[in-house]
Amino acid sequence: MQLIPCPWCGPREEAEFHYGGQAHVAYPGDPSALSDEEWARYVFFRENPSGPFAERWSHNAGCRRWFNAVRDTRTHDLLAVYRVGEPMPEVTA
Amino acid sequence: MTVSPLAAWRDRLAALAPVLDVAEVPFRSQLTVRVSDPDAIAAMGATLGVLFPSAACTFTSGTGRFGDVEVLWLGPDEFLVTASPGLRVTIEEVLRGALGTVRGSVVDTSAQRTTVVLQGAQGREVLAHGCSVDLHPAAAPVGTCVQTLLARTGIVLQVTGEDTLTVLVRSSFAEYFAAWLADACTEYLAVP
Amino acid sequence: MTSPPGAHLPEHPDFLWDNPEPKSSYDVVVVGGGGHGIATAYYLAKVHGITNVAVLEKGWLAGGNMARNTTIIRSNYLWDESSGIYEHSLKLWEGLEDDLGYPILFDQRGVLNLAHSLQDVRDSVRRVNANRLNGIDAEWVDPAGVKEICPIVNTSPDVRHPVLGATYQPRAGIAKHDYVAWGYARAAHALGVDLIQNCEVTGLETVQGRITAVETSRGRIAAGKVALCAAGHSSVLAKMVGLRLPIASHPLQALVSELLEPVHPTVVMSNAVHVYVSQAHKGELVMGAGIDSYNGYGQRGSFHIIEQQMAAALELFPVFARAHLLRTWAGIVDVSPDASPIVGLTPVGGLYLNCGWGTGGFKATPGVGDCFAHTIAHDKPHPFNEPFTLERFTTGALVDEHGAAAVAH
Amino acid sequence: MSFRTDTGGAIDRNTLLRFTFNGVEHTGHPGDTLASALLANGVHEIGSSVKLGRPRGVVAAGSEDPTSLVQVEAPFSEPMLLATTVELYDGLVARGLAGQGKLSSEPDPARYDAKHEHCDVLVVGAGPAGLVAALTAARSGARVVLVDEQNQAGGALLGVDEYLDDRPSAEWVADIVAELKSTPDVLVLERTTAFGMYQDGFVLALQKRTDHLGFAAPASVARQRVWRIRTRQTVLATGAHERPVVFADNDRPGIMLASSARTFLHHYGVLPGSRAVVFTTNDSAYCAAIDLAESGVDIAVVVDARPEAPARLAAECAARGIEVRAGQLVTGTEGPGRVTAVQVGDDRIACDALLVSGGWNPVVSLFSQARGTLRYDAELGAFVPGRELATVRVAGSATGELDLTACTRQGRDAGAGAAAAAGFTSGSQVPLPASDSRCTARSGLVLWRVPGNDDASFVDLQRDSTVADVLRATGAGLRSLEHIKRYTTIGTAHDQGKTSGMIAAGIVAEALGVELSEQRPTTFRPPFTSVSFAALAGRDRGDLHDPVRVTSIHPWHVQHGALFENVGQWKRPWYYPQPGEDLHAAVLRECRATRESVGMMDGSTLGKIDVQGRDAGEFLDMLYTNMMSNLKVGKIRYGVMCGVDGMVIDDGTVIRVGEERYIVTTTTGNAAKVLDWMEEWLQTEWPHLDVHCTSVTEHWATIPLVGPKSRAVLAAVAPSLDVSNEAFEFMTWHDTEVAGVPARVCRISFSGELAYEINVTAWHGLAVWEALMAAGERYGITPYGTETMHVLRAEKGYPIIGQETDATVTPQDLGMSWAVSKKKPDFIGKRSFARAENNRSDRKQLVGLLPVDPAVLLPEGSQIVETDRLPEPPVRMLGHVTSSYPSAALGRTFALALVRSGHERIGETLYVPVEDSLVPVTVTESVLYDKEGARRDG
Repeated sequence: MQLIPCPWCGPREEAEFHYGGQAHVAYPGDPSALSDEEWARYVFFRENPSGPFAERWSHNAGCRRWFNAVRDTRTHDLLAVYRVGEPMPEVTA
Repeated sequence: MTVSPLAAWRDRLAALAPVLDVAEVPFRSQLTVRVSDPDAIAAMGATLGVLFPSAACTFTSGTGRFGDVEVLWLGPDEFLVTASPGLRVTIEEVLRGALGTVRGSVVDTSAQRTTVVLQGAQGREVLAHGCSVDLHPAAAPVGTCVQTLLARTGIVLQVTGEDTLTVLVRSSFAEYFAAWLADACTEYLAVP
Repeated sequence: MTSPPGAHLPEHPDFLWDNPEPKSSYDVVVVGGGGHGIATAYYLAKVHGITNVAVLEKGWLAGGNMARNTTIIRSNYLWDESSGIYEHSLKLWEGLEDDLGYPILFDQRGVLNLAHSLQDVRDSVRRVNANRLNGIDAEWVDPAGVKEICPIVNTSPDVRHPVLGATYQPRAGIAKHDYVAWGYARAAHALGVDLIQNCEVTGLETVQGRITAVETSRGRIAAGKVALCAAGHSSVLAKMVGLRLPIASHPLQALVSELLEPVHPTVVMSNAVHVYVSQAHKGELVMGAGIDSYNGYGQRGSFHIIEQQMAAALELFPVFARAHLLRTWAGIVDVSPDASPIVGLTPVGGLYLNCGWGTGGFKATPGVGDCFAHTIAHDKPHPFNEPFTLERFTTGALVDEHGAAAVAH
Repeated sequence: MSFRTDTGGAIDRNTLLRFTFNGVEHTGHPGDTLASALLANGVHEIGSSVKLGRPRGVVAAGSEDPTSLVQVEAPFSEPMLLATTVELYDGLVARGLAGQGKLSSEPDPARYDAKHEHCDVLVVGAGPAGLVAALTAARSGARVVLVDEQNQAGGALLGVDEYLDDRPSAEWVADIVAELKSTPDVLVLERTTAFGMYQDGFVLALQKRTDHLGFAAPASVARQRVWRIRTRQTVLATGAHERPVVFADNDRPGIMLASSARTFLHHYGVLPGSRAVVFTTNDSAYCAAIDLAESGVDIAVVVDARPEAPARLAAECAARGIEVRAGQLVTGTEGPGRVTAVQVGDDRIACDALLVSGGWNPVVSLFSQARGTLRYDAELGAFVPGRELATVRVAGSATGELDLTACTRQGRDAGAGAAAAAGFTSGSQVPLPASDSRCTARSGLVLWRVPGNDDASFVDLQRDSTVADVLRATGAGLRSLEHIKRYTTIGTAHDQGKTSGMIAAGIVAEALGVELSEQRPTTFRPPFTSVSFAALAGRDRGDLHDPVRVTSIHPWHVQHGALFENVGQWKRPWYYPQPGEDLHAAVLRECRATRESVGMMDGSTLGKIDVQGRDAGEFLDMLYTNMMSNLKVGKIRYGVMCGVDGMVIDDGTVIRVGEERYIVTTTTGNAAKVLDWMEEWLQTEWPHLDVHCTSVTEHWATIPLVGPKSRAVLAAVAPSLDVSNEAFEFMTWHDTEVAGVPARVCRISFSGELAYEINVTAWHGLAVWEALMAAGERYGITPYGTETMHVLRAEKGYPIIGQETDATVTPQDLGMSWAVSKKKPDFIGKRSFARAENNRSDRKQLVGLLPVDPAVLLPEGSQIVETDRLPEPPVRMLGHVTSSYPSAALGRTFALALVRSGHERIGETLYVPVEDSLVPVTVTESVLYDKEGARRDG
């Protein structure tokens, strides 16, 4: 079980968190201007790397805040956490 | 006329003494406040006679025109103001006034959660059976306030005294919480 | 003392396969030496006469999900598209032992899918009716019927999530996964397929939109066609040709107990309480847990998932209280947005894709092996995998099997 | 004959314990394990092997033993325990197993629990290295947890009679344990096995708390506890397991690891036999030979596989008249059961015990689970920890170090290092003890097997897997240890290959002609030793399995005989049967009463979310398919929510409380999901929006009051409220007092009838409910449950999310295009409506179905076909029945269904296969009752 450092509450058990998949996938400015392919990309297609992955977590059972994390999907090591709106920090896996 | 979520549990909770003195403190006034503007936070605090907590996972308390009031940190822009029963309408108005036109919200959530006070030297031990947060006095000193899980329910846990813990639990989960607590005390009752 | 039932599994044969050096070129290179990859190679050779085939495996043959699943085989999926390919697979399972000449221990002991809420019951009845009209054996059984089929299930109405009934597929069952994989591997090898282990694909070479070779940890291998059968690693491979896939790789955990005298005659699955369990041939209880929520390639999950699963299992099977957890492990499942696979052609000429099976991969092994081989040989989808295109995510023609596969398998 | 020594051992000789094994009564002492007590009684045959049925005995003294599998029968039946780890108690009943146990059919009465523990330094293993590590860390002021699987600390010291600093090692151990136990914030857990090591310092340990008490175990004390330990630093002092050497017929009872025989002697006062042969590849077994000889065992010979025996130890043997043969091997044994003789070269040597040492395997399981890499140590013939991890240190013989002082030095360094890494400066130094040990295990010969009859040379004694099996596997073309493990099943049994795994790897490497350093060992998987399912389930069973959520009115429902439906975690009244009524009868009555007079239900479980802020309207416009920002204060609107894929995910009402404030309701099952959904969008996509959402689900009790007489009932309890149709219009709300309690009353209807929804704080819910019951008595007010609610809404064609929808249904499919805004530039899901698939004419659409025979009730979940005869499968299906009820209002049965091109098929006859028949049905609009909406205003 991972110990996830909530940017506000500090490290808490994974069971308190909700996973939100890839981070930095912005809702399109004007969906109606997108082709079906482009829209499908937004709806269904996500990065799925083996290695560092910028992803979203919500501290559901705690402060209920969403935040971003870079986690190595091979080791599950959390390399960085950062708040929504902040740029993804440089990390070394 | 009014019934609190754990009214039917009063005797069963009382029977957990001497391990823990457990009692529901019903009908507390509780207001959920969402605000991040420092001036508005200061104004709200001034109105209540209590400084809002500035540190995450803590609560503050103070006494003012509404008597003893506590402000619990629930999130970076979220607080729970708790006070004696009967004040929820007034406090809501006063807080709304203090908030003014600043971005934020005040919601009466008094009946959303009920309050249970656990008193006794073994309180932290008993909760450690279901709570993954470190409750060691060094890690969770008096003044700590965490939202976390206890077994299969969410709770707000306040460390209100050296040997006193206050748990706020959603009303619909209150009976589960009480049942869990009573069960957790079984062994402590049997083996003093 | 006599030896207990299940003590004797059939011996593996004295010879399985060679370990050849890769040739410089093959007609078809199958990337991924799991069950799907090996089965695909076997059907390419056997059905289509394409024998100049290599299966490249970065680790040891069939050591990924094939070695890690809970071996449940069934075809009682909701939608026509799914029941088509899974039922095709089940029919192949029924003849597979003879086909491969290998004792795969396919045991049609039936599968119960329990319903615990009124909506579960509606959904289950709906699926049973759809199955029957699709020619799949399926029954709705009431709690008494559940008890009759599997006496150790707690069907008391007083439990937290009482059993309100179940769907039952008698032809479903379990098989022995290593035996299946090795049966396919031995047969493929005998037909001339090269099984190449410790050979990791590091690049896919294309010329003018057509695949020409694979780069590997053991050098470049030219290929007329390349078929990806890499389950959880599909995204990483597809990215080598700039192809993005709508799949996420998640840990999926499973566990076994020690060997126990037979108590559990069938397979029981419960989506609502996140349990599926059978008792394998040697007597061990085999259980699967829910999928861990996060992406992960680490072949390990979080232990609280297993603790929750145990609590649920004991509610259903009180007699398991003093069984012991002997071993836990995790696989990497490739989950698609509609819990259905992606099998077919890609925008790259000569490159074929088979992924997104999530928790359904093992039971699909013969079916998808056959259909994928057909797709590769004819450069055209087999009718059974035609609905499972990558394009469906653009058109919206999803095959949403979450109801059938959300947790379970 | 007794094999108990006259003195020694950590047993209480003054107390006799009676126990029964395989039907025979024996005695033992407190401090015994079942294994030591059996050996003391001369019982070596414990069970038999799983495949071949060969007798199996005791090979090792601890949890690594591969063979002594027993079923405990009393006090409670438990399968597959090792006799070496079952502590003896009075009245124990057990039997030997043939590799397979039996589950009790009786419910397990024991309690189990779990506890979270946090520490700076966790030390696993209370042997010499672990004790020093723990004490060093404790003296630094760190929070320390020390776990050890045995019932007392000491580890390997328990199995020897050595002196540390010129006093018995037990005293040295006791002093350290005493200091640890008296140090604040130090927790010493005996009988506690760390069985799993996970991410971020998460270690799971199983404590056996009352097993050793047998019948005296108090029922109120959890029998076993799972400790969920979160530590910053870990010291693994997990020790080493002795490994055997494989030779022909090496599986007989009486063949035991040399160090285990020594443990049985020193810890339990038990001799392994009368006359023993010792077979070793290293020095350590000499001490077993000497100690046993001094305790009266006739040591027939020490067979040392090395070309030369160690001079000093050989001399010590000679002094005791023990023959030592160097450069020789044990090549076979004789039976029939327990060993009676061994073959050494050409000599047959009679004996009743054969003590074997093939060297030592560091216990690296937890280190490997923590993702530590392993390295092959050729001198030791074993995999040892490679590079240290940032938070995991290894000390003592778990590193491959076998000298005691060196092990304790490692312990001290590891303890200090771990404490320092956790931020603590070291306290006073723990002195390292000097040992008088004569035997070290270094300078051994690595020997996996003695050539001989491969078919009877057992590598895995529990799986009956032999050298021949290994060679057959390599001959079959297998190269990977993982394949060979699966081919031979070596290492897959109860012991998970603790003593056999390394040997199997060695034999494979020899067979393939490769270096072991090139082989990857098979993965060590949790748990280290087996853990009962019940221990893992802990207290999350029975009433505590899954929280039951109840409303404030729940006690009333219970009192009035409601049957309940589980909806998520909620218990909702399903229906309120009166004597003699079944579901249908009760629901027909509840429906009729409601449509004809007045009914009410507990709607408190509906999700309620307070949405506030300047941009609340804009926000809700994005979440709902229809427009919410133009809703007037005081008004209510029904809304539908879709996912980005355009499929319906929830619905409910939106009421506008103020210019900047709305309250939205969700379905019961989706309350948390919808709030999460809102927060996700607000926080991650639109943080600029001035909106805050707060759950008020449980703050409010909600009571729909439904039926033509609802107005009269409401008027009676809300005297200050003008309930006239003009003053209180449909889809508006008013704040008032109901039964003297502040209330918000909404005029909404999910039944087509005149209806009000009364909201009061949950504290008042029960009182207001009772007041409504009283006020409605003259109208025969009838409480109804979810089933009646479902029927009433179905008669009006209103869908239930999750029943009419299944994540493939759009608002248009539900006939709700009216609720999909054409004006709004965007809302979540809108773009998906433009996809090809959404615009097919043959989408499945919600319609009503009327069975041609009005008495026929279609089973929910039935499929729908086009023809009155079924063709061969696969049959084309047009859709399915989502809801189906007998209707009091319609005087017949009816159903709702999703049907391909359903809206175009109205009036058509379709067929529903039910059992073996095809039931003809007429497709209708989904609204079947009061199509004109005449009843809405009462």
